[in-house]
Amino acid sequence: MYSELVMQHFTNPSNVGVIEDADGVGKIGNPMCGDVMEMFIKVKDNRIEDVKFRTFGCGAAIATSSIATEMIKGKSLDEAVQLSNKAVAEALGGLPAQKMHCSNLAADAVRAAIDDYRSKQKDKGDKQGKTADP
Amino acid sequence: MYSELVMQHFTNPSNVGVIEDADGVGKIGNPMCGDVMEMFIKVKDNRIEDVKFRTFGCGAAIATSSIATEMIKGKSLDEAVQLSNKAVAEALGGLPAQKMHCSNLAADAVRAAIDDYRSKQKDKGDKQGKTADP
Amino acid sequence: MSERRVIYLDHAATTRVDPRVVEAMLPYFTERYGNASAIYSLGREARQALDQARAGVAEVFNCSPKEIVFTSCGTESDNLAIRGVAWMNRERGDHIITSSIEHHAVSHTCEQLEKQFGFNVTYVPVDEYGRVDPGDVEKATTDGTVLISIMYANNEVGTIEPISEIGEIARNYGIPFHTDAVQAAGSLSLDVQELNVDLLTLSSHKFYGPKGVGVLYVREGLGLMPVQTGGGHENDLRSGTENVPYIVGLAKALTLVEERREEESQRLAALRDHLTDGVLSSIPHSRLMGHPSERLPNNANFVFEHVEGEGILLSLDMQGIAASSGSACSTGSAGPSHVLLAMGVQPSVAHGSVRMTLGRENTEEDVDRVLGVLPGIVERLRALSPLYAG
Amino acid sequence: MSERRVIYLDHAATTRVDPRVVEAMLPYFTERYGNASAIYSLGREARQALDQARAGVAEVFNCSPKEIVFTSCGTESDNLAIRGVAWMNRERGDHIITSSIEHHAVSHTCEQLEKQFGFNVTYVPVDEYGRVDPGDVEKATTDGTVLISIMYANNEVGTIEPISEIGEIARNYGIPFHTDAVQAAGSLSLDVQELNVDLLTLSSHKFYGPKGVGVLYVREGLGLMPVQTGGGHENDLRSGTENVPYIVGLAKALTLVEERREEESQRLAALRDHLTDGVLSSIPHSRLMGHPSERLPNNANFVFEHVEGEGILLSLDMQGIAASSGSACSTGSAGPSHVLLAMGVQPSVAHGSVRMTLGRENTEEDVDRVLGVLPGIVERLRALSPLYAG
Ligand SMILES: Cc1ncc(COP(=O)(O)O)c(C=O)c1O
Ligand SMILES: Cc1ncc(COP(=O)(O)O)c(C=O)c1O
Repeated sequence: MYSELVMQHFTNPSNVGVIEDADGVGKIGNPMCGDVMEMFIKVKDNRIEDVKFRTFGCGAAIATSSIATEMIKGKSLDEAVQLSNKAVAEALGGLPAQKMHCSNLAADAVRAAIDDYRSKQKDKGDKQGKTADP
Repeated sequence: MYSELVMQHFTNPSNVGVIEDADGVGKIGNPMCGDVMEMFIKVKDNRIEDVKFRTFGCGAAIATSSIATEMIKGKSLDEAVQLSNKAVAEALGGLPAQKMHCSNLAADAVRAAIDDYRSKQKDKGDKQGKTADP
Repeated sequence: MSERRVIYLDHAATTRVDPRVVEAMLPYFTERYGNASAIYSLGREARQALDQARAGVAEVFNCSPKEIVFTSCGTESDNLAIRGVAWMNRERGDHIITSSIEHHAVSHTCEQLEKQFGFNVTYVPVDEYGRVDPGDVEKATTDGTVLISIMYANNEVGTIEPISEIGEIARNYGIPFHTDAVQAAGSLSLDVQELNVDLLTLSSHKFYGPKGVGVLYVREGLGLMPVQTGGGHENDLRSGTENVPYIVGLAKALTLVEERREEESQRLAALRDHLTDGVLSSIPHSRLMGHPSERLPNNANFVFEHVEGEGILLSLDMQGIAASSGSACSTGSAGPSHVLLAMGVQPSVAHGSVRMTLGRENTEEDVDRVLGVLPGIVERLRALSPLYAG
Repeated sequence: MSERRVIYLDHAATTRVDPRVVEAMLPYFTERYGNASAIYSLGREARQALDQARAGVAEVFNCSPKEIVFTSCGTESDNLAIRGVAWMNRERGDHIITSSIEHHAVSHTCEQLEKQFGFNVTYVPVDEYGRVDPGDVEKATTDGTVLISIMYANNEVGTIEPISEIGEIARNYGIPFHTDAVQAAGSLSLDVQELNVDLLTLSSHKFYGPKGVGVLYVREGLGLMPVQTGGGHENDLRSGTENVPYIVGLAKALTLVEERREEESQRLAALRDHLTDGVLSSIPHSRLMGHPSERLPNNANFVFEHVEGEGILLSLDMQGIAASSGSACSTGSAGPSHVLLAMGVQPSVAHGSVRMTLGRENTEEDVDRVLGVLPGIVERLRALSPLYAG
């Protein structure tokens, strides 16, 4: 069913955990449907300096979360925000068809975390009378 | 499917053939349905002195014809006319269910032959001003 | 992965074919391969084998061989029972009663009758243990009810339903009663007279027979419209050249499990209790699903809160342990089990269900190995889970 | 009866399973016995086996694996094709076109749709050789025609139908086209692109695979309503736990016959011609039924006037020769073959039909033995027959 790479990420996921003082947090899914993903990012110079995740979901959900964190770590926000669910699945060597739409949400979580960071920056900027990164 | 006795009668049927100067001839069935039976009898002193048959039909049709001729040979007409299709099937050790009604016509043929004999006698009697056996 | 023997704990999904069953089937592939409808000796041999198999199954069911219809699987038997009775009685009524925890072979067939053929279906509820209340079935009956179908034992949580009582109600109202007994074979009595059923479904691969052959018991006199039409096989109820090897295999397998049914059920129940006690005592926030006592001897179904079942299964598989999460159907739907939801379990909790169903080859050692690895697996996945407060 | 080898001449009824097929199936009973829907390695192994089998069949059909649906037999494939398309399109139309010489799996299914579900069916006639005229099919089309189903080769008389031409007509009118190709496997090309078919039925036991497994090819995009509902297997078109051993066996058997199809067809046609010439020249009042050239290489069907077929079969059986009389179905109906009647044969003559279908193990010696005994058998039965002037 799952590729070897999916199983590796499921068994030994990278970047598991919580960043207590995260600059952005993305949370998507809902437990009724069976998949919940939390993505925490630290941003420095518009780059993702650190990222961690927690996932409730099937093997694919855990593996996509794990590889997505690897794919964005060190990337600029502009690059990271363009990560697509499709690219994540491809990086894993593909996912079973029935897993494609329900458990392949990591890129969405990344985007949510970046959005969260940006809107916080905007809030800060607004408060400080400065604009956040455009 | 068929009992051994059926197969014996099919393989070596008794009393096959035609009696050219038969006293009674019974013919039943029709080739459209797949079973035609001809029964020829010679009668003496109200007994069936000789009997022969010809049958177009399945194994059961041939076997029932054969055993029916054995069962009536030497019997009085009154006895023979009472032969039933059921008794014929029983004498063969039973027949497959789907063969019971379509291929189990020998007793009917016997009755037809006896009827033929009796109506001929009646004709003769009428012509001679005598009654046939009552 | 190490080369040790796999611990197979998914006997409700399917079973290993008994080697004695394989042996019984083998001659019918290459030696006695005749078509059972044929008149020559190869055909008659095949017919005899079918007759014997039919008689063997009838003995276990305590019914007449004429009342046995061989099909291609449990799903087909369920379909034939439900669609066959429904279509036959369209003029008389359009109402069917079933439960909310049936296998999809029953529930999806009822749904098709609703959506495509204008029937009305009542899905009677179950309690928190998955039990149907016979009173609810009685209340649901109407003048137009043409069929009641309630399963004998549930495939996910193992709960046993009060079939004999429901059967009595059905009989009082003159309504045909079908039970899906697929999970009961080998564990519970299949005496159709005691059970008060008119139709009963079995599937061979759940009792150490091959996949792809089933039985439907049809009480004499009950009218069914065939759902697979053709050459008129199986008393005109199920056309298609008879699968002689598998029918022989089904009968052999059924006879074999029936012989050791009571002893084996006791043995499995003891093993199952050992498993349940071990899991519940060593893993926090775990619960047993299904009825505490009225359940199949080989079924244990747990939920582990805050984790998803699939991750547990994958982790168990890596340890050479085969278990399942709810029904082993291939819908690929990600929704939680309709059975657990019907029992009132929260969807988020239902996602964490793991079913372990024991069988003939399982030993206490197997259970101990599961108990050795399962707590660690759940712990690791909980550490990954945003729902777990720790 | 002597102990010599049975001469099996009923390959159209069923075939001996190829020992290589048995070997391919065996591991899936006791070793790789997993449920193909399961996530653990035993389940994945089973899934892989199914995928491979599907790919193998798709290669023979020249189609995509997604278009292959495994079923429990030829009858089920025919039922799914016909009922599935008919139900799916009830709103669009209620007319079906088929021929008057179809197997009962097709004809009785059409009749049920007529009698129980309000469809109208046109049964196009055949000529004296059993051939359908594509022009008749075209004439029968209406705006409400939702399906055309014409068999590829007839099971009784072996006549091959002009499928590709009928398929072209169907395509021009936008009507789905099904063909029952059960008798064609191993003899004719099964390339669904060349054949212009949208649905194609096969049954494994006609080509040295096991009884009880079939295939339906379903062209991508064609809508079907499932006729067996449940867990959603086979792309939701055919629910029921997959019969892994048999599906593996079917694919193996199909690959094996396909490999030797042309050579073997030539060999069988030569044998068949030897048989036909021998019979017609040595037995008076005998005739070959079916098309003289457009027929399956292994089929010979004779009528012997003034005798009934069964007697000939019983007599042949006593000589260790297995043959059949028309269709090997188990209806137990005594009526003469609907195929011969449709070809205009007199009922009384049709009763005398004997079908001999050759196969892989038959040799010229076998044919000579038949030619040695058959004239005597016919003669003896004619002497018993009141219809024979002799
Ligand atoms: C032409 C044809 N169609 C369909 C079938 C039915 O196949 P099965 O016996 O596998 O159901 C047969 C053989 O029985 C056949 O010859
Ligand atoms: C309760 C129940 N009913 C029906 C079925 C269907 O049986 P089959 O897979 O043989 O079609 C199953 C198992 O899959 C089952 O557990």
